[in-house]
Amino acid sequence: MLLAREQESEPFQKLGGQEMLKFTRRNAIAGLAALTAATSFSVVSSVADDRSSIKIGYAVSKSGGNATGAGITTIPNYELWVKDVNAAGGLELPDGSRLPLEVIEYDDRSQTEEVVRAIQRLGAKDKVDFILPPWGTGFNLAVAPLMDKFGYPHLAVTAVTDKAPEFAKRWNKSFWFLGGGVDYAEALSEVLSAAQEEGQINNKVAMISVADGFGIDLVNAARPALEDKGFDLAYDVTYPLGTSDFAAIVNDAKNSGADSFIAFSYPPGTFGVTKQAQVAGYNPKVFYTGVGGAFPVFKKISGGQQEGVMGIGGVQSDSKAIQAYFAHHTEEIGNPPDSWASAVTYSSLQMLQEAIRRVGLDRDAVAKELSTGEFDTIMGKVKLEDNQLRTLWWAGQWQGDNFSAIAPAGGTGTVAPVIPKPAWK
Amino acid sequence: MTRTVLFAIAILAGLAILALAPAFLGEYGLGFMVSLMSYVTLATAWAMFSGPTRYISLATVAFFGIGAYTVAVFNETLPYPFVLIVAISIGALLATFVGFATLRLAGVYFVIFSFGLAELVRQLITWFEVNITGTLGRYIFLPFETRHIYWQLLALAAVTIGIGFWIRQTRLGLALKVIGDDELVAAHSGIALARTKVLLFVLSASLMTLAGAIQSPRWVYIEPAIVFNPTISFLTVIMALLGGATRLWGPALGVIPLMILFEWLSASFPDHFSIFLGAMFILIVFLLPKGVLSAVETRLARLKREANA
Amino acid sequence: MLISTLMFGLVLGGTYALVALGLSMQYGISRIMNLAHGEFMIAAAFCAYVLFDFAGLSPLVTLLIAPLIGFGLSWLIYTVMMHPLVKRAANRGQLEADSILATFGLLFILQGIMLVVFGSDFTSYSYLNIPIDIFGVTIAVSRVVAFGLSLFLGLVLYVLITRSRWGATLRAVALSPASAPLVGIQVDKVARQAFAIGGALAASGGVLVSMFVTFSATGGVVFTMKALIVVIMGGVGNLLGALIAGLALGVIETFVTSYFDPGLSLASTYLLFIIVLLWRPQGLFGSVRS
Amino acid sequence: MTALLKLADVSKRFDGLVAVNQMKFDIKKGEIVGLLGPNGSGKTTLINLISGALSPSQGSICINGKNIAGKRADQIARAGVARTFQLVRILPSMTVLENARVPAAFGAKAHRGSEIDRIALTHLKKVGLGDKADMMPGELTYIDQKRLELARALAAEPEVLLLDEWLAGLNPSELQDGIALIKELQSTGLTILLVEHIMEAVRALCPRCVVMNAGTLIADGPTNEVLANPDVVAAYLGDEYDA
Repeated sequence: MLLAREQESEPFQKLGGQEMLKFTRRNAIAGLAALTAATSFSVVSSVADDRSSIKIGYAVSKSGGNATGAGITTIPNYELWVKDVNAAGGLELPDGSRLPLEVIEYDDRSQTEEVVRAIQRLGAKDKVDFILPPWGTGFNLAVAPLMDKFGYPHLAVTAVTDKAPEFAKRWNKSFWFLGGGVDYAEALSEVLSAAQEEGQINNKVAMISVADGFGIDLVNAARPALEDKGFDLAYDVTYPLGTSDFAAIVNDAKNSGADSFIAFSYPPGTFGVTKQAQVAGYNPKVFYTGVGGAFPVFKKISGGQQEGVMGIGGVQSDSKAIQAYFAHHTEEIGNPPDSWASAVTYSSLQMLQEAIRRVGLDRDAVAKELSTGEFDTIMGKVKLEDNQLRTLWWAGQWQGDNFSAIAPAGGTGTVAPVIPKPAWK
Repeated sequence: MTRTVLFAIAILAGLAILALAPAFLGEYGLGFMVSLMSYVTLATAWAMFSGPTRYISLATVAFFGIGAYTVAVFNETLPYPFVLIVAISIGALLATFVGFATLRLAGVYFVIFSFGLAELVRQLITWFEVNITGTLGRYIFLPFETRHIYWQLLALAAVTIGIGFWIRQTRLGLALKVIGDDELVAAHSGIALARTKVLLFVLSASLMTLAGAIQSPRWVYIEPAIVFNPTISFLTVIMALLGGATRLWGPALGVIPLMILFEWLSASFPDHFSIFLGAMFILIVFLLPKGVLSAVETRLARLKREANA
Repeated sequence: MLISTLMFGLVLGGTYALVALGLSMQYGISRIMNLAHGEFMIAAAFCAYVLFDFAGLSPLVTLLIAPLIGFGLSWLIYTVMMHPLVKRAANRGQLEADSILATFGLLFILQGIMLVVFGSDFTSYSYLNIPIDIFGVTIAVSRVVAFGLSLFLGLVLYVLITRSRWGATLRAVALSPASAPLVGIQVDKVARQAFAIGGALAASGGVLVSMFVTFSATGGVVFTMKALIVVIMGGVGNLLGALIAGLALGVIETFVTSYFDPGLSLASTYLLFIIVLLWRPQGLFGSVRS
Repeated sequence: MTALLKLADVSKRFDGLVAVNQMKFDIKKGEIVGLLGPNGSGKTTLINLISGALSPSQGSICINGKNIAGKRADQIARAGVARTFQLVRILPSMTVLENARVPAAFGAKAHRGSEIDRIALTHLKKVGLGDKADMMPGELTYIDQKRLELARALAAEPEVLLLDEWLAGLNPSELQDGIALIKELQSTGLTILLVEHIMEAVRALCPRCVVMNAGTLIADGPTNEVLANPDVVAAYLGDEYDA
């Protein structure tokens, strides 16, 4: 069995980069697919003639612990996209004809085994045309081997992992949209370092992180990144998922003398820390939060004092397309999207839609197109690098009503950070 | 004698058919069977201890999770069979501790204790990973296809039911039955309560640990929040109780209808799963307090009596 | 440092005590282990949120309404669901098992309904999130209010139960449901009252907690767990015990956070709980029944 | 002849309340002794101490010279002590035969295989339940349930049998049957300690009695003498007045 594993892993160690995208470890099959890709146009259009819809399937956490995350970022965007496509008469195929989307959805109940089975069901029983990914890093990884096996392009949007390059090679039809912890941590340390050079902040940082894969990935990346830039970690603790009281933690952070406060947190922690900081009159010059800081509800939670709060993600707030998307989302779903993964999710769907318009329903061809093509999305022009979205915004800040991107510095659509953050009233 | 032989042949034939399932079931059907076998193992193992002793344990996921997590930690450094052995050892060690707790706790105290234990294990593993190893979230890349996992789980389920059957033939089984009826009488009849309960709990927990270990390669990515999902404990309890926790085949028979029901619910009513699940619980408590098997037997017995009268 | 840690701990502990009072009533006197306790709290929290956000109603006003609804609803649930189980149960063990399973079902139903109605978003709002200085320690007014109210409710109930005639019937039922009828107590009525009061307490706890905690439709189990730990540590049915255990738990968690490692704060809770369970199953302060 | 069961200085305290106070007496092999005393005098507590349901706060309890004080109930059962319960305790989910098989399998001798069934059936026959072996105990009459409990105690093949008000609640004719049954057991050489309120039975069965009051031994001797003892009379009368 061990031997088998070695054999399996060998090809993708030898092959790298672009080469990898064309040839897979199932060389024969891929070769065949490449051959048929050229002729797929006619094949698909003939198929399209006797079909009345395009079947899209997905399994997301509608109940259980992950329901909250999925309910904010993933589900509304799937629903919005399906609505938009069907309102336009359906998904456009290369021959200009349109077919409406038919959706099959399952609740994975926040259990990995269920999400794995749901993908098997979608792929083997329902035989849907495309499968949209589940929510969460762990769940996307759990379904990745199956998506690969069934030959579905896997648009892993809500997965933050530093191993994305490795995974993109391992499963060559998988696409990783949200970067890894290192990206966010390094971008943040750039922002802080720039501010320190300007003399805006001292070299001390107070950092807290939530004890799960996400928090640990980020904090492990942030420690060396910050120390590299000469920062001193005056306070650095990890708190368990489920912590509801941050009085002691914020108090200790306040006493650390750091000008910068970083929380690699999840929404309950983000909200709790913000409220506690306000109560404690804790006014660091930089106040950075993790997931939840970019949620629209954050304005309400901070009592309208979100100005200057930094966080993970961010959008190009002056972009017309983003503004239109926010308005559209608010209108159709009832509340605005979050300013991190929501826009990315919707963009990934736009890419899928466009890829199908260009090459049809052949999944290998779509995967190839996703991998090599350039797409117009609400995030602007997007082209994947090594099956990963790299033109992301890594950090944002509330400026006025928008959570605007501030990193990478000088990147498209980013604004200059405001430091120090205005004090809480 | 011939009946026993026939029975054995029927069991072997059934096993053979199940073992051939990958040949005629598609990927989806096989995935379903993986879950089914996993829950048959969990529910049967759960009932092995909880059926006779009436201790409702919510620690199932503590062992299941330990199994999965052990594989995640060691899958790259140890050969697979050794990983399984390590998993069982850790599971059995923890089970010994829990087993001794049963000597002091009963009723709702044990229920809460077992639930708290699963949470404690999760918190401690998280803390350990964060502070000592600095990696939270581990990967399992074992070259198993669905069918490999299915075969392993089928074997485990068969072994579990086999152990359940064997226990019923032995003094241990008799001892358990007595403990279930009346602990005081059991003690005064010469049955060592502590040893019997701990032994059984360790046995049952080891099987649960193995189930988690075998199933884990399906998930690729493992972190404590994923493998210590309390829903698994709850579902195990409800499945075992539906079928009847005091019968050998009860738990297995409880798993099948519920799995099918859940499958249907999550497909047909993805937004209302919780509500249906809750309603199921209440219905079982009110209508089938002793499980389906027992209800059917009572009904049959009544029909027979009426026919005789 | 010490004084602030102690204050933070006490205030947090006040929340825990508040969460636990209702369950202590329900389990201690009605003998129903209500696993849907946390869902009741979340429902009340949503109630407070909706009224505050859309009608501008202060949660402190909701605090007058929600317990009434909680009382009525729990009354109904006891009558429809629990009473048949109580009547059917041959012994305490069976009632415990049945009530655990039934309220477990209730948990999922309530959670499912809230998911459908409110969705799965994290919900939070700011009310009385203003600082107040006590002994030089800055604390949110909302938390102080919750702390004060849990003390108040806990003590009032304690006095009522230990000093009043009505309280004596409650204790009689808690001590010996079998012999209480012999002295003319309607066990069923008393148990229903206690269950309903527990529901009212859960609702008031939910409203208060909603002012400073981020909650979601699926988050009830966290409250239930904390409540269970406090109830069992304090001694089943012992309201004063629950109050003290709640405060103690808060202080311990905060001390672990400040002086040891925040990563172990929850683990320390469970560890303490398991030790107490094994060492003194009747709770630190004894139960009314022992 | 040495004592089979020897109690020395046995006491049991519950949170300061002394339930059994320095009890001391011997029972010889083959003897049948009545344990008397008013309600609440500590008789059942003493039975619980001997059988291991409770462990004594101090003192020693020896079987054949081996101290069993503080041992677990199952160890004491295997050491040769069997008991019945004041309120009948049968195993409801098992047949009459299975009930009797339990101590045969787990008692002092720990029989194996078919031997278990043989022993169980022998003792069922001895108490007159031979033809009811396949019934469920719930279907038995009260006296038969009592018989079953006795058969279960006997199937352990004990050295000492502790009977806790085994004759209570029987009607006059059942009582005569019961007395005859115990007499028969005694004739096989079994040692019996009998807690009983029915004086008729005590006089008929026990040549010797031990009397307790408020946890303390107040008399030990031939039954007739003991029952005439003024202390014993006072204890019982006091009990009557209280009741």
